[in-house]
Amino acid sequence: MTDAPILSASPILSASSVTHAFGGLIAVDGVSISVQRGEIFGLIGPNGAGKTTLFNIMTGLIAPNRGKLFFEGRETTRLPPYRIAERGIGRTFQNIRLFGELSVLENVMTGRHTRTHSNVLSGVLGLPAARAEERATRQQAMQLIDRIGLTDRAHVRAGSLPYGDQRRLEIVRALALEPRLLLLDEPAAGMNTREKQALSDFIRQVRNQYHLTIVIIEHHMPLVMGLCDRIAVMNFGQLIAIGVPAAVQRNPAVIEAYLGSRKFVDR
Amino acid sequence: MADFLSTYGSLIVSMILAAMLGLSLYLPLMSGQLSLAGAGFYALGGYIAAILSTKVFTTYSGDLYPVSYVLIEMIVAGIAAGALAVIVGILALRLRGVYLALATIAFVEILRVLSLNIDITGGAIGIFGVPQPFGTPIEYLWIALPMLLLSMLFVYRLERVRTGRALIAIREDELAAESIGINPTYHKVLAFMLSAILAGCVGALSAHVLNTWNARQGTFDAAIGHLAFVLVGGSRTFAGPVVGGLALTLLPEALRQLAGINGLPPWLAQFLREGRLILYGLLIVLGAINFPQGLITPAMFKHHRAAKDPTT
Amino acid sequence: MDATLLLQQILNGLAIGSVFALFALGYTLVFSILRVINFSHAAVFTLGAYFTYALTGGAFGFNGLLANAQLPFGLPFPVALVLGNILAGLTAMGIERLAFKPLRARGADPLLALVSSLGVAVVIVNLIQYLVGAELYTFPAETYGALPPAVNFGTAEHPVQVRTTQLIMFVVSLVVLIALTLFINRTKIGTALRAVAEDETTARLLGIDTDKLILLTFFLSGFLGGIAGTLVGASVSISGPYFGIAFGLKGLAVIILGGLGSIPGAVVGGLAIGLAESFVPGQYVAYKEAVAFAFLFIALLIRPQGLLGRAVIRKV
Amino acid sequence: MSKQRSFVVNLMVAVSASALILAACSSATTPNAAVSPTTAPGADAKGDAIPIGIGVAQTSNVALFGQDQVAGAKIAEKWINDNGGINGTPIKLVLQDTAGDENGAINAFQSLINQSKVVAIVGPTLSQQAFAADPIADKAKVPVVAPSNTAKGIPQIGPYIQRVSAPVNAVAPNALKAALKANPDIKKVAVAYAQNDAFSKSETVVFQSVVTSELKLELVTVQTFQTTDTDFTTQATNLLNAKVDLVVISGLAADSGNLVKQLRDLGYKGLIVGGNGLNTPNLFTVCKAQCDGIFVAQAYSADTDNPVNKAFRDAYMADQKKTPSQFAGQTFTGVQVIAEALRAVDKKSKLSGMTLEQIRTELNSTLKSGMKFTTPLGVISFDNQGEILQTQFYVAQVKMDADGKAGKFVFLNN
Repeated sequence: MTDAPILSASPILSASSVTHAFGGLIAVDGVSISVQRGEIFGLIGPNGAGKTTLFNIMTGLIAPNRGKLFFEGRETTRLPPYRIAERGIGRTFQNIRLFGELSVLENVMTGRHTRTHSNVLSGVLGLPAARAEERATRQQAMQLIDRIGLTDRAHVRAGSLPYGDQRRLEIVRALALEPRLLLLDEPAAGMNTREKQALSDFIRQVRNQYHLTIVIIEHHMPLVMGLCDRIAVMNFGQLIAIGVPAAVQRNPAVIEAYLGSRKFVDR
Repeated sequence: MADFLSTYGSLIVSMILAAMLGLSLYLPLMSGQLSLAGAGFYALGGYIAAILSTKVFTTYSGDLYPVSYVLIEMIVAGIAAGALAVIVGILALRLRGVYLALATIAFVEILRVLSLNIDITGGAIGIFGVPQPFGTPIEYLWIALPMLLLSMLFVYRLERVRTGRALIAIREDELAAESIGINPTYHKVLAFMLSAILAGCVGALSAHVLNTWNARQGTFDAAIGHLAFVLVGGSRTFAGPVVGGLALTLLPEALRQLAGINGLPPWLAQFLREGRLILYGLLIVLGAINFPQGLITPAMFKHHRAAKDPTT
Repeated sequence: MDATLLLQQILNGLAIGSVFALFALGYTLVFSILRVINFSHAAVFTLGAYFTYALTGGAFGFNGLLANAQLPFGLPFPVALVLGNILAGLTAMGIERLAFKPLRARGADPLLALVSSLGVAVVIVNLIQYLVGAELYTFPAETYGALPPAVNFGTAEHPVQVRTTQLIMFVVSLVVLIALTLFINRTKIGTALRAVAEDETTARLLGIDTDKLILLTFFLSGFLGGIAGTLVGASVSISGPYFGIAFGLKGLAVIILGGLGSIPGAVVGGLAIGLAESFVPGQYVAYKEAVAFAFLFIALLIRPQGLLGRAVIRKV
Repeated sequence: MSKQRSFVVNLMVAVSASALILAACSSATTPNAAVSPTTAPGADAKGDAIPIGIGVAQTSNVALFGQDQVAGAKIAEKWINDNGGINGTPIKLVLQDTAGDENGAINAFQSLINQSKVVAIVGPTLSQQAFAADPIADKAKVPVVAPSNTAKGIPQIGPYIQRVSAPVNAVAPNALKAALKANPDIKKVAVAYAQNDAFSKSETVVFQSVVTSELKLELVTVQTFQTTDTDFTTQATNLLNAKVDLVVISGLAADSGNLVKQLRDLGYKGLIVGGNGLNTPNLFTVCKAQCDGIFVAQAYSADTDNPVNKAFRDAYMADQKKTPSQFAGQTFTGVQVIAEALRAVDKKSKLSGMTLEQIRTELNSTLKSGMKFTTPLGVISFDNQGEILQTQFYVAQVKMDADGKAGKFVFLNN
């Protein structure tokens, strides 16, 4: 049921022995992962396993205490988040982080920041190049908004959208920067089964259409198992298993981690 | 009418200058940065204009100081303030929230003490005899009004283009903005610099309007006043600081005029005359409480915008 | 000579620094609970001094509505100090009700509290001026009884003179600081106060009446600010309605330097700025005003959360 | 809060704001509705009072002086009207608060000039304000008599500006000479001044040059402070460590008084000379018994022996229960010279027959004509630039009662 992943020899993203501690608490402990170009890669584990911290390290929001990160073969370890985004990594957040006071359209247009170049003066003065760029940006953003069916709400404040729409909008905003790697942090949280299915389809679609690589943190097992090509499992900051879904599901360490923490809730 | 203009010319001009100072504080606030450094750049601009016009541009024909010189002073002041802002901004904009506000206050105080101590700024007396480009105060509107309109237009446009959206994105959620590729430091410094340029230009013009310039112009009090313009007027749309600046400058003078109305009971007239600042303070409190969003909110414009926008 | 000068400067710095600390504590208490800066604190500082002056039986001047007013009795200074500043504390409670609570109730931007409390400060300062004029008021010479004007901590050849009022300032500040620390660390209300400062929502869930605690905080803040004002007023003089304004600004520097919301930070910050100012060499005394702020600016660049503030972890 | 309500409320605010503005405009025209700009106020059939503007700081942190100035002006108004006004027509003071800032001064002056149509203005309180507001009056050809602007350059602002406040270089040196007379052994001198006060800054320059150039004394240290300061331990310690025989202080009453108090507390035994800012009984409430012995150069003495000063002093004492200060005396003088010059103008040609512009111009040229006025400051006149020509200056020494509750300036013969 999954599309064949477009695997290439070199990984698009690799982390080697990445470690990060908050005070005394080791949130990510010597994690090494390679994500292949084109795959949908699941990252699962009980709450507090360090998944989001790993995302934050990958996107530069947190600097790792140890270890290195590479994106498309170039090191990104100490780059600030905006540089990493410029390189082509987009992300969403566990607790939605939209620009609440901006409209839906403006949110997505802002997502195209790295793909546009007009400066403050040419923009304010409305020079022809800046105008053309602004028009193109608007068009491209509207196309993305079309995809999630929010066309008629393009001018609504993003903060006033219902929860599910906000989740989708956040994905679309990340897509607007034309990433080659998209990191989704619990995109299906708070959605019902039907919505989850639709989201799953949507993720697969955009992967195929834009030739994306996607890393997804998700708790909902059926979604993860159905969507992902490979899955990595984290517990207490460490990577305890990695492999195709079926193999991971049978891994005793994984079962132990979920049962032990009693947090394996099928949401 | 002529009578009205000659009485209130200075007031009207100072209201417009205040509106621009409100806008100047609004610019960094667009990116979520509460900076009170504007008062310092305002002071700097004033000193530059006062020094240039009394010591450098001293040869001109005719009674009036050429308007073109004033414009040159404003450009010099804007450039100097902008350059200083980049340096201060890179240092200070790593700070957030109240810490930033207080660090910028520290900057304002340091500038003030400096201006009291160095010779070129004239110490406590300051610089006086700043030449006049116009015969009457109201004529300053020839410069001040276009300047206000241009800066309003600038901010209006800014809010609708790439750079402005990036600023607002930083205000709304800095982390999310960073993770879609917006460089927060660059944009914060940019907004800080634009704010300083505006404040510097306003300072340069103010030195002429006030005829004199001294260390009491750019102070903590002034900075807090500018903040009040923005918060009372509304901090979510550029119209807020403009209205706030106009209204809060007018208010004490309007109260002064109320005292002059014939037929008031003497105690009331006396209260309005000597206690008008009590009322002023009270109105600020009530304004803040009753209009937590400020007098002007984006919602007030949204009706029109939604109705007019063809893409809807 | 050098040793005595050093000792002299340390003593000077500690005396004024302890008042800075006392005053800044009032700011920081409110900040720790509400996360807002109370701009009317400097006005309460002034008000405390005026209240105490009136209670000692001091007469007012010839300007203002209450020209020549004088209470028919005069309390001894220590009693007036306590009573007058209880009044200052009550005023601060009133300010909370007028300028802070309505904003909280509406969930307004915390910055707005800056403006509303600023408005209150304008009202208080101008009300004082309207009622009792802009004159200077000085506590009578016999305020401290028959104490000598200064005490020598050095030798006859190498005097280290400290004014008695400075010592009193230091001692009273110290006593109040210790009392406050005990109150916060050892009493049930103190614990609740810390709980609210830590996390208001949780504290509310635990059944703590945050509203009452906020009032109490304002009372303490006003009381401390008022005491600071009175001590300075008694040491020098109450120089009119704008008496507290310079302190207001410096107090901000103190709390930022110490770390916002940190009680030990306010004390350390106060003493640090007091000492820093007293060590400004004679030829640079013109720049003394800038010392606190230069200090602050540099300190913030090195340690953005202040000396004793907790690092703000960016929540992702 | 619903959007609708906020809109309605905003609208209400907008309406009430415009109401305020309207009120402002209407009041701008009502009081003088009958008087067109070209008709003199005295020209009305009923012989309306002649308006003289008083634009001083009634609020803000300089109100201490402004209040005293208002008191002096009000006594002058009564005194002049009791003595027949302007040949039968009374004068009327119009007060406008300048507050302590430049904008306030400008607004107050505009209001006095255009709205109250005053014939002349006495004010503002601070020199910095004068630099902002005086050019406006000068341009409108309204005479200004500055009661307390002593900084350099004030009369030079324009032909319509004069002052009754003697510039610092005229007053300051006398006190130093008196101190030297009291103790001829003085060798080492220290100077302290309020750095943020225009007057003190000008004055200290004069003091310092007199100390070094004229008196050939050693200037050991210069200390600065702010008028808003209350704690002077640093300065006092520095002054003590400099081991000087004389400390010269330029500042305002509050800060200087505090400095004196702290200096004396810490054991300073030498002489103290105070600048003109110390020339007010307000000083006594600050340093009390420790004020004793300070030399202060004065442009006004309450003991000046002439009937005008006697009338002024008696009225002031009855009103305020203390001896008048220089601020009150100079403001009284400001109003008085305007009134007397008006009388002179009126004698030449009736004021009622002149336009307001003519009255203002005539008044100004009469003031500058060298006409002599016998005032509380002694006999004074103005030079053609508007600078005061004052014949008498005074040096007083502060004499406090033993309990420090009351004190006075005892004038020395020099």
